[in-house]
Amino acid sequence: MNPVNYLYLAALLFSIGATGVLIRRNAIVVFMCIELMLNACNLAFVAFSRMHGNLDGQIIAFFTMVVAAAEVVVGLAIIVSLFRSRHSASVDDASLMKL
Amino acid sequence: MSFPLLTLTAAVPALGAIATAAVPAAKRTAAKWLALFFSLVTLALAVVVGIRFNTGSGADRYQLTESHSWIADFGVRYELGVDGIGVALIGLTALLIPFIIVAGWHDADPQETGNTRWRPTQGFFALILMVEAMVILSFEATDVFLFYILFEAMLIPMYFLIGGFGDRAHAGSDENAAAQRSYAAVKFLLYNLVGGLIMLAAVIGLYVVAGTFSLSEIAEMRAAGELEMATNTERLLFLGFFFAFAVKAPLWPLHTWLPNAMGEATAPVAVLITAVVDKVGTFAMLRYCLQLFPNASEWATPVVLVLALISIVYGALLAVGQRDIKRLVAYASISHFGFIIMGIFAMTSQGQSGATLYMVNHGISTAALMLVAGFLISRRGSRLIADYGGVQKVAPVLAGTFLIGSLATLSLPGLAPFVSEFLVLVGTFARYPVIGIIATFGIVLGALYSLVLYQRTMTGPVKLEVAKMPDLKLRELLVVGPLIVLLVFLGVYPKPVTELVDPAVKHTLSDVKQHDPEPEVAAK
Amino acid sequence: MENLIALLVAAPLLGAVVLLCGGRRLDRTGHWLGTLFALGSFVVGVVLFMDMLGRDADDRAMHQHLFSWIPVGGFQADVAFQLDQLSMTFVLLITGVGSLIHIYSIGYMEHDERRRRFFGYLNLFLAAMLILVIADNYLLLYVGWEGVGLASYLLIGFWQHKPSAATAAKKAFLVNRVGDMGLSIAIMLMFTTFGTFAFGDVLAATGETSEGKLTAIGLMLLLAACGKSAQVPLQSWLGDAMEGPTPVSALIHAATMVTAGVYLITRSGAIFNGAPDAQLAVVIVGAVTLLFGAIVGCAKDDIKKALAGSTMSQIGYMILAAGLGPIGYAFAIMHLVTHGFFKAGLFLGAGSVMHGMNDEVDMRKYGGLRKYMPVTFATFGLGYLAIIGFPGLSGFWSKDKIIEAAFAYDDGIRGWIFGGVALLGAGITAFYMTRVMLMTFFGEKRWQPDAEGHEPHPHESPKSMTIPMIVLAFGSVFAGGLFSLNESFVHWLEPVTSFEHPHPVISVPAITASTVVVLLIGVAIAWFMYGKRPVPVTAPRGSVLTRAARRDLLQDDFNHVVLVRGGEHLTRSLVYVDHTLVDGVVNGTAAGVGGLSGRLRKLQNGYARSYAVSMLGGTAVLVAATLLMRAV
Amino acid sequence: MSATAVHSLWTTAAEPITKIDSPQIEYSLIAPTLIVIGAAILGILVEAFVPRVARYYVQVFLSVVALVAAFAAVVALAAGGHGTTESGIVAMGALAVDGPALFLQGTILLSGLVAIFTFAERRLDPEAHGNRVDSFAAQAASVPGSESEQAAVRAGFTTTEVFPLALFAIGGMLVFPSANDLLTLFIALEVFSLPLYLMCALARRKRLMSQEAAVKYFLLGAFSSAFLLFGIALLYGYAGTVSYAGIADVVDGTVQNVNPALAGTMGNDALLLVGAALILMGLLFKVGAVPFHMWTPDVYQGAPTPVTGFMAAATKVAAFGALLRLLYVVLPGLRWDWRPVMWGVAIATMLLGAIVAITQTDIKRLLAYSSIAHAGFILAGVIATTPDGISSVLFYLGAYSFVTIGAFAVVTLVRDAGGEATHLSKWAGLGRRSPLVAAVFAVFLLAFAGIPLTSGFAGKFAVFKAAAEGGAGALVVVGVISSAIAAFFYIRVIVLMFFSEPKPEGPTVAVPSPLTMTAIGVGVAVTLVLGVAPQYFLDLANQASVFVR
Repeated sequence: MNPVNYLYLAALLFSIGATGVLIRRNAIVVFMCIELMLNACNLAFVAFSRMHGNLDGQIIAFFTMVVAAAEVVVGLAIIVSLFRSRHSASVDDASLMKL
Repeated sequence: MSFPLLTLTAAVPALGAIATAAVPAAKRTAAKWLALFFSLVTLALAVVVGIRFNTGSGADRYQLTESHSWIADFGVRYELGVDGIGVALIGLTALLIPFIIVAGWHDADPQETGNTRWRPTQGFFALILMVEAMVILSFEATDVFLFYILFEAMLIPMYFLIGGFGDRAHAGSDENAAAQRSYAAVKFLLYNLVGGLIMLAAVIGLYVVAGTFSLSEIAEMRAAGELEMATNTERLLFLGFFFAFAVKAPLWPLHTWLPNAMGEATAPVAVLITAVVDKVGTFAMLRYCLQLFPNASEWATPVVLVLALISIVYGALLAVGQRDIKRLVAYASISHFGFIIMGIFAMTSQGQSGATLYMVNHGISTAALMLVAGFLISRRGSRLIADYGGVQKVAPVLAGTFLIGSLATLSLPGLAPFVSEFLVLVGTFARYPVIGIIATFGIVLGALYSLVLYQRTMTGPVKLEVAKMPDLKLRELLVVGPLIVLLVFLGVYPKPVTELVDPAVKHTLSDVKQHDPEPEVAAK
Repeated sequence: MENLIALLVAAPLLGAVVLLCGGRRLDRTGHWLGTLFALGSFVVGVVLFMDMLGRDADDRAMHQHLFSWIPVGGFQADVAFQLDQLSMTFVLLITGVGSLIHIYSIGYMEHDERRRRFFGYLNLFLAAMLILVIADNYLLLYVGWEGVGLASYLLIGFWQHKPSAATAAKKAFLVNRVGDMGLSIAIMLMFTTFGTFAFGDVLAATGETSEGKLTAIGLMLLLAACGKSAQVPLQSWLGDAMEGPTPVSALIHAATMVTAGVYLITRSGAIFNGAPDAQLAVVIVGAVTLLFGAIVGCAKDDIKKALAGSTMSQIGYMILAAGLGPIGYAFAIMHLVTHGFFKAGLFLGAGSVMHGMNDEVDMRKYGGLRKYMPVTFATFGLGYLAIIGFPGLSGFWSKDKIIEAAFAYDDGIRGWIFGGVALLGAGITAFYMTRVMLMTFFGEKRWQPDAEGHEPHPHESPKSMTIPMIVLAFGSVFAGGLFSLNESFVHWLEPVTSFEHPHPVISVPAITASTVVVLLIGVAIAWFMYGKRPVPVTAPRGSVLTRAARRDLLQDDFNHVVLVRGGEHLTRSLVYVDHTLVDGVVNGTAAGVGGLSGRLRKLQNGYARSYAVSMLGGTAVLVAATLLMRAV
Repeated sequence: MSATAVHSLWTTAAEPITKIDSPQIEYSLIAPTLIVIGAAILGILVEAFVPRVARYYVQVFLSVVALVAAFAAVVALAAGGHGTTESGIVAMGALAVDGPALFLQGTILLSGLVAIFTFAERRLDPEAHGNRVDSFAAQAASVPGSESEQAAVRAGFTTTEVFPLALFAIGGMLVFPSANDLLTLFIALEVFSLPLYLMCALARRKRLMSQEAAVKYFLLGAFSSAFLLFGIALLYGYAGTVSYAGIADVVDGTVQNVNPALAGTMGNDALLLVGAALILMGLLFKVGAVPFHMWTPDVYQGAPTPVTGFMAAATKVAAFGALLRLLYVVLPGLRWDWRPVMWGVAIATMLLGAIVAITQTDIKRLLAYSSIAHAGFILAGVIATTPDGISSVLFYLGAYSFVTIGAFAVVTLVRDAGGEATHLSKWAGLGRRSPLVAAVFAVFLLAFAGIPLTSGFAGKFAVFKAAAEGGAGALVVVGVISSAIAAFFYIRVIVLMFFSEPKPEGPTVAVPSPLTMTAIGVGVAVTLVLGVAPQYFLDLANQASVFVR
């Protein structure tokens, strides 16, 4: 199967993730959308790695997973603290600062 | 490396500023005397500069030069040197500052007491000295970048002087006055800053073209023909420079900041603005615009002359229409700056010598008129002409000095301004008869606003509010007297200044490749 | 000897400085000092005069070079004096009459607490006037020219507490400034044409340039002369100038300053000789003014204003004469001198009358004063006879010559016109002067107690005032005859002004005769109007012409409407423009940026998701742009 | 049947494993980074094992020592010529040690050190229950206003974790500008971003805003890094490698032994262009360029002021460093594509930053927008694509970072009951109350405004000069105009401080400890020195203006 299709898939996933970031209010969901984008990137890496026949892409994918994990740690910490102090995880509620 | 006289002349007031600022709050009077002392030392040094300067025909263009590497990366050197014009203006600056300080002796005494941190008096005099230092150095600089830096930097102390120490005699409530004052200060700063920034672009452009900022190097390059500027480049750069100077000068229609600034500032600061700082603008036109961009200057001459003409007439007419004494003087100054700029761009030795002389004379005459006006205002506590009348009967000396100031402003023969104004007119007429003739109307309008001012304030029945007005005190006489003597002296014997200026003017004219038009009938 | 010339100026100048800077401590002695300095200058003048007489006609001119004033490139102005016969004539007139009037003022200003300053100003005037007449170049002349303007400004406005005085002073200075404009332009023209403006060089080189240039210079000089000498169209200030103390009117606005214009034109004779058109203009101005002044003089009830009108008209004669060229210059100056005597005398007389009448100036409130103040009457009378040109008195000699010269303008119609005008002027002069005479000294007394109820007690003035009047009266009687003895005056001036005998269109005796007839007619009419019938205390409405004449032939109203009002509107609108337009543009820009800022600020709405949108959009643009760049 | 035969039925012999040669790391050359990261890890251990009372002191000591040591290492490397002649690629091509890298690392370390001082400041807030407290939350985990929070305050807890966090961030920032392949770039980005996200949330006062800032920063940051990553993926896809040199070769078409796959992707410029654009976007987000700037005002306002100062200074330095390397090392062959785009970005950034700042009423937001405008100015230098461009940007970053930290340090001093009084109206008449503080702040503002004799002017002149020489005259003009606009609001603050009457219930100016004083003092000193005699540092920047490839 032509690896290019995987790229299309990756692009699709990435776009879905980005759209999700834009349209979803719940901070957690937004965050998951971002994770989805990261995974789309991973897919792209792997696909390219296969096309070029070298392992760099796959290794990068592993790195990305680690980074994503780290982001989860930090992100959840922040979001949860926000949730606890506001009793809402809506990103739109967090708009004290504007203009 | 000879003795750095020029650096010293600029350094003394700077040190004075620091010293004055350092005086503790309680020792207010000490600060005043300290400032006066330093300003006098500066004056002495300026005199030395004048003596050491050689006006002989074979003498160098720039003398007492100093040159040190500064920011090699920007092609910037710390280069000083003076020509006759510089000497004259340094003299003017150093001369006026002591009078300004004495005149403003009590202007900055703090109203609220107890606040030991707040030291307005010290600040006031320190700022004045700081301005003096920067102005003098800007007259000495022979490096475009160095000049630009000072040209910009001097705005800051001026800004604080205008905004921080407003005229106590204002119309309306305190907040209102504070608002007007900071409006004036901000207007002053923004106008000049915008001008300066546009100049910055041109300065960078100049570097891209010439690769150096040193006047001497640029002159050499031009002489060797290595400095080729595309016509449009030169014109753009010229405009960049000229714009900044025209704002500073100020030239119509960039003038509107001056009346606000002079109106809101205390009289001594107003003098500092118009008699000292603004001269940097006209000086720079003469030195930088003409010298760096001769062809563009020639190209721009017609427009500039017309603008100058408009300034002359327009400023005079608006002066007639003013209700505020200080604003009136401001518009009068705008008219006079029109004459100066016209003289510079007439491109004749009479015009340019006249213009330089005009800078000096206008400085002295405005100082005389404005400071007396300040004394008057401080007595009555109002700037409105309508609030005065019949002062001449109760305070004849004040009125007399005021009259002499007005007569100087309308450039009466026998007083200094006449010489310069006539030279400018002749110089302009010689090359541009029509413009010269129209400009001559300026002398009628000048008489109009000066005499109207005098009539409305000094003559007529004595107004109740001025009935108790005391005449000039000794301190005030000490300020005005010498200025008037100078006005008369320079009116009768301007030769020292003209001799000082002549060689420099010749150099400038040769920069722009111009010669005085020959008279139709060869004089025998 | 030459070195004395500077002393002429130095003495009164020193006097002015001392008196004005001396402060109150000089109040007691100030007037004596001032007079002393004036007399000193006069003495120097006389000494120089004697010396000058001692030499033969052609090397009488003396020069004194003090120092180089404004040396800039080709522009070389010196402070240097030149004393030739013409200047000398003026020096004597100025210092002589000046000294007399100083003496007169001692009495006249006795009760004024600012007398010291008055004398200071008078000295200042003398100094300036002397600079004017002995300068050896036009620029220095210009200094004197404006100097006398300043002095007259200060003296007209001497009673500054009176708004009318202050206004009159300002007006005088401004109108003069318009004239000065002409002078400065003339000097510029000279500089560009001849490269110099020293009398010697310019006047010698007139032959080498075009007539057009000379005409231009001439017209500019004429403009200057009009301003200083109150000639149409710049005459309006002279009437108001009478706000000044009477001695001032006598010295400055009758005898000396106002004649400076005549001096200027005579001095520049060489230029005018080369420019016939300019000369014609001069003659026309002179002719018009002499009628104008005369007519105005007929209608005024204010004695000083009436005399002012007459001054205007007499100077008209001089200007006319000066415009006639070599045939006229000498007579212009001669009339100037004689006029200096009798007009000064008349003014001093008027002053003396006012002095006795509580400063009343309205002639309708005089009447029959001759028995109260005989000396004044006598001297005034002699002056009167002199001015109307009564045969044998000064005025007759000088004016008659001018009329002859006027008829000699050319042997065509112009000669007739100008001659006729001059002749007519003589008649009108006789009329209005007789009117003044009658209304003041004849008829029955018409004065009533004023508001506070004290009736004026007319009385003769003190010696210090009468003596100068007597001296001037002598002058007015004999000067003319003296000058005309085998044309001594003409020959005296000839080296400077050159002289040709006029050839009038009709014979000289005929002219003389007709002059006499005309003046008799004038006197007669006046007698019928003001001598036989009693003079009404309140002025009758009078004919249109009379009313116009009372208002200076509406010329002031014109100025008021056109210049003053117009100017006010102009300045007011300009102030508005400056505020709204010039300033508005800048403030508008500032406001615009501010508004833009306010609007852009709204984008920062605080919602993280909209930020994300902008990021995404930005990215899209970035990508699109990059691809596009490659595409193009 | 033999065993082999049997074997061969269901097994096949794999190829003998070729041994992987272990990577060799030039530890001495990357010492600065290692020191800082190591100290950070130590810091975590300190949190774990050192008693609470001592932690603060240990942490401060540790971080200061680490940063000083790291800086010393940088200086040593520079002295060893690694900035110029000896510069090279290290750690298996992961990192570059060259002039720009060392210069920026030095800048980051110094500003980091100064920032640590402001972190450690404990005299500004009034003592809570007898404990000196800094500007960080007593216990970040506790809900604002809750019991537990008060308990934490009473117990005198402080979040000493900020120090190791800061060290991690600094470590990441050290790597960022010297990263020599895209993977390292990405990792470094995350390593310094994640701690910053956390630090934003740690404010002691106004915690809601602080947390909001953290969330916004985190979400948007993660969002952007996702784009960055995708861009990396595309570039990798295009060039088949993530090493800068490799990609550059492919872009320039000077690559050897092209295998068919590479040949296939090389032809596809879309991969290259889109990838490059996405990576650019990621970096522009970090430098706060329009239109990726919108996080800046909110985060700057919400974060604890010392953190804001640190972010504003160090992040910009690191991000611009990376941007420079990317554009000058990887994509020079592409400059005809990215220059116009960057032009647009620069212009938009300069103008928008200046214009929007005019109407700001909060001093921190004001400074945020001013930092946006400054990003625009620096971009003008970046676009020059000349050696002068590099050096001018380096110089500007050095000058700018200290002014920024100093300015924010001053902001921490002006306080009222509710903590820092950041609303402009509260600053009215400050010049009367405490002329010195006002004067210092005025100096910083004038430097921001680029008034001559301040470092701001020297920097601005440098970048504009570079831009003009690089043929971007128009940018200079726009820059000049926007600095004119910008001047307006800096002046406004000065007017407020000096020319308007002080309010009766105005804020007080706290007297700081030597720490903050040092921070401010350094700021002033650098501002004036770089303003009056910048030559030495310009030379430094010039020497450091050569990238290694």
